[in-house]
Amino acid sequence: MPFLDPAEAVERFLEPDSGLGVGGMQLSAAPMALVREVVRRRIPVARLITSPSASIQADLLIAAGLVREIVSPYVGFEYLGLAPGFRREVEGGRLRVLEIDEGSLTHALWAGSGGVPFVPVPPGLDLTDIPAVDPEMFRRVTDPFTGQERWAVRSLRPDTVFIACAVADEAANVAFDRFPYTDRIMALAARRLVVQVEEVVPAGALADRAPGSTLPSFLIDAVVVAPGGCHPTGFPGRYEADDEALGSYLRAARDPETFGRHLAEIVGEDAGGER
Amino acid sequence: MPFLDPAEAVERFLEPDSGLGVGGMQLSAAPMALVREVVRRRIPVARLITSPSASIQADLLIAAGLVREIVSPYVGFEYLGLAPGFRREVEGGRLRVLEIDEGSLTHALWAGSGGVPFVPVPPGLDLTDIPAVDPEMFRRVTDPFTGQERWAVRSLRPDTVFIACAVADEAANVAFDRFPYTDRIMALAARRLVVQVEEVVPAGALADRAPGSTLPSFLIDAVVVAPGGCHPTGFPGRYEADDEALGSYLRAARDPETFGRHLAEIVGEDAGGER
Amino acid sequence: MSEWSVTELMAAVMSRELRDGEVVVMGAVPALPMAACRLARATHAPNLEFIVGGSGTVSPEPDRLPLGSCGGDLAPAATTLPLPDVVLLEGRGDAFDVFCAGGLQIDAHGNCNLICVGEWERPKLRGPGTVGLPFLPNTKRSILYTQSHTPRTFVERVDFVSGPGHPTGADEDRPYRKEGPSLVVTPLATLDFDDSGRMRLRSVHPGVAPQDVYAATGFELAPGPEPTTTPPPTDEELAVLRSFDPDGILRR
Amino acid sequence: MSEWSVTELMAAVMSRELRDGEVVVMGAVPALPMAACRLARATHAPNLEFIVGGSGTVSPEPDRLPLGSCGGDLAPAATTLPLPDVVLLEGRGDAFDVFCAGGLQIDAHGNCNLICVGEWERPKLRGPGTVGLPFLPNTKRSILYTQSHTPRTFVERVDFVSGPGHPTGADEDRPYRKEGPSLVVTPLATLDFDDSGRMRLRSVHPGVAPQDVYAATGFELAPGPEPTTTPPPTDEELAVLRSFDPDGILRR
Repeated sequence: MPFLDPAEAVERFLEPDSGLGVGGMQLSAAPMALVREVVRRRIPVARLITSPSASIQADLLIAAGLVREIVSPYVGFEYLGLAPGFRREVEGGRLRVLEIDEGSLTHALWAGSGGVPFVPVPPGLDLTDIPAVDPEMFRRVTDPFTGQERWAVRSLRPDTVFIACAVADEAANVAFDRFPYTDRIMALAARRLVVQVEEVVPAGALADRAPGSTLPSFLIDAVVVAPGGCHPTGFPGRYEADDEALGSYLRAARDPETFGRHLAEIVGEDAGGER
Repeated sequence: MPFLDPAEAVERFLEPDSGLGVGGMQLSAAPMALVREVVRRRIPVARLITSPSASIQADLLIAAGLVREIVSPYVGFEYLGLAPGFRREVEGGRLRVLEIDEGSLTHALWAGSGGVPFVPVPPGLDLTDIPAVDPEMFRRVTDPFTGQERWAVRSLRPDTVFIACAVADEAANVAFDRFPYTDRIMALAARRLVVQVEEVVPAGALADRAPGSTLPSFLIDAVVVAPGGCHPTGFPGRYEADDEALGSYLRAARDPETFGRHLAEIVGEDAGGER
Repeated sequence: MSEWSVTELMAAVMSRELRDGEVVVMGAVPALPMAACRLARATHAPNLEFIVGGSGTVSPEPDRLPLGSCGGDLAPAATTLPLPDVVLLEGRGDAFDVFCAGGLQIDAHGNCNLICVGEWERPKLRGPGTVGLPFLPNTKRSILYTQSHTPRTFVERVDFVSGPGHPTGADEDRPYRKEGPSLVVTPLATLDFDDSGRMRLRSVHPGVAPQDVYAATGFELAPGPEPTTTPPPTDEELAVLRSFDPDGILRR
Repeated sequence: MSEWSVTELMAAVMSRELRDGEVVVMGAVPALPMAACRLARATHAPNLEFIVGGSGTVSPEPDRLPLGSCGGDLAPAATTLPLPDVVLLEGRGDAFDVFCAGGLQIDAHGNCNLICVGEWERPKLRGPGTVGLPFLPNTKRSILYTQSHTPRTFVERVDFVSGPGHPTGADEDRPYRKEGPSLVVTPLATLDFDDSGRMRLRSVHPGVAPQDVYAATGFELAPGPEPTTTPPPTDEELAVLRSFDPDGILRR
């Protein structure tokens, strides 16, 4: 029975103080129905791993004080501005950042999905200050073919991954619609995978989808049906980001006090709406 | 003008004595219109790189005496038997084999497409005799995170890659139909890429295809329109492998003399049919 | 009881070895393992899933068994994985449960060889190559099968290890191993492995004597319990197998 | 000549810098570089292609400029690359020609910083993170742009290098570098780099004096040829820009 409520899915598949990967890029496809459930239950996350560009799915967990360290190339709100929770916690010295770039993160997830322990990074990163400040993720390795030293990134396998997909069929296979972002490779690297979907289609309805735009049910621990569940981010082809709601969040999250009230509203959002 | 005849494409984009990657898995989607052109012109190949399971697209070039060394996890004819040219040339000591497995080959192409110089291989290969006989592709590397030694595979970037796709649009973007095999990642690793297609569709007709099932024109040096051009292998969803024609090849290729006559027939096959 | 072919019996034996909920991977010439998986799904393992070789199709159920592993006759399937993803998951090590494989040679410890007979540098017989066999230890266990039970196929030690079996004493420093090969299925018998990882006879197929198996095996099988007779396919099993094998691929 | 906004001028300037047949990549908040690419395609570079951030869409031409880089308003496009493939090709180094990027800080040698102002361990301002900027040297060249030309943005040396610029003397052992940043476009001016890789003033926008630029720049610009006045967008350029910007995103 892989179809579960958000509450059941989060309770069964997210261990307190474990590693959590969250999908969604910029202001699209954030698995908010699941993230809000984590906040509701106040489950502490030892390490939050994001896509190359996270927004509210990371900032909300951080602002709620649930995240001990983060591996992320970007937490922000794109055209709406910086991430208030992330800023406040990092500037206050309360959140450890494992600095990483888009390429190294993507390759680290690729490696985690394939039993590959590390990947030597391509040129470019070596010219930045990033690897030097992150010995957890980056170490020097000697290329055995050339003898040259270069940086390598450690592989990542999140204990649990939450992503949002467009549809599940009745057999709990899921499909992406337009943009798989890095959510699909993060899903392949997951030890436990929970997928939030917009709708359910009959068994067999995904047979014509291209390989690479689906994930088979045997890789998935739970499917959560949550139409509109990426709100206030958008789901490409279905609904756009709700800039007004995001703006309310940004204003509220600047201040811990207003944030407390806002949080209560936010986590109440799915109370009756989903499933 | 990326739409070219097979002859023009091969002449312009395959240098004599360079590295050639050929797509197609088992008895499907071998880019035979292009491969036959190489045989017709007797262009020597310094290194042939195949998909994880090649058949006649590799054996024909080998039997014709055009290949100096090969990087391939499999050359055979699946349910039709072993590869006669490959067997004869390897058993005769005339073809150097860079022994590799499916996983390492796929990862080596992934690495080549990403500027990643090598990849530590996942568990399993270390328990075989393969890496020890292939110091060109495999070396020992020290994992900088654990200090453990393990095998690494060198990245691969073929000088030229030939693959077969289903369709090209008029702007020379191409799309796979059902199975991308490893052809898509081999294409990303190519320095020069020639794609053989079954048909051409109007510009914009690929816009609904899933990301990962297409390749944009800017990665492609030439598109060759060759309906049926994978014969005698099949093209999934369009035509099946021609077991009779493959059987004729297998019988003829056992003997250099009968092979010479057969070769003349084979390379004549496209003479009038394609563009 | 109906007439059956030895390949149908092999399919039934392999099917019975599979458990509900498992995920099975297979390579080239998939008709036999695919028949076993479909039979298992139709009987005791409805939630078993299987991935067919280079196609990456997940549990396809075409009208007839395919000869090849990469052709269009494997579509449609409920989902399909791109081959590079199958490769990743094979390396990940906890995605797949059972690997169905074979070899030009299979040895006393279940090592497989698809590379060469004789010296690698100048082989007497060059095989096709190893494809995915190095990933054998990354599934929980593997089922080996071959249509050729002869002393040339079953050797004390393969000439080249291209698919790892059970570790032997000399290999105890090998860094990684799960359960290893659990069963070997041939036209004569089923075999398994003792605690030291050496192959032994488990059952002989109807009409085959243990001596026939010993004579066809190029090494001394480990002692074990008295071999039984392999239960032949039941009428139900045959009916299922033939429902998707109208061409009689399993009866050739 | 029509009225134009400074962002429209910036789009025209960036467009003129692009060449036919080039492939351009861009990141978050893509309206400006996307407008530049579409303008270039409509005028002098019909075969230019561009990839929009995390969406991976190739040269999408929606009815209106998007605010975001990952939304559904970027579809349809003739083709779309999965983001992991964009990342691979950025690493490959010969797939893309131009990277359009910016930063919280940009320094005298074109280094960019999206990580932090102040010490990394305890920053005065924590930025969002570097995303793809480490790949800047892997395209043939880059075009830097910012809406903020102030001494806080334009600093002698960034507090943290998250996107590499031109090497300085001390960095000469850096192992890899292509052309580096070729142009910097701001609301006040266009700037480029001298042979030592130090930024200098190329042109001031209409109504801006060179002294305004010097005062807004937190380091001494290298000497160079007499700065010209940036040619404003032509009527044709404005007509093209407004054809896909009915919402006036570039005029805000």
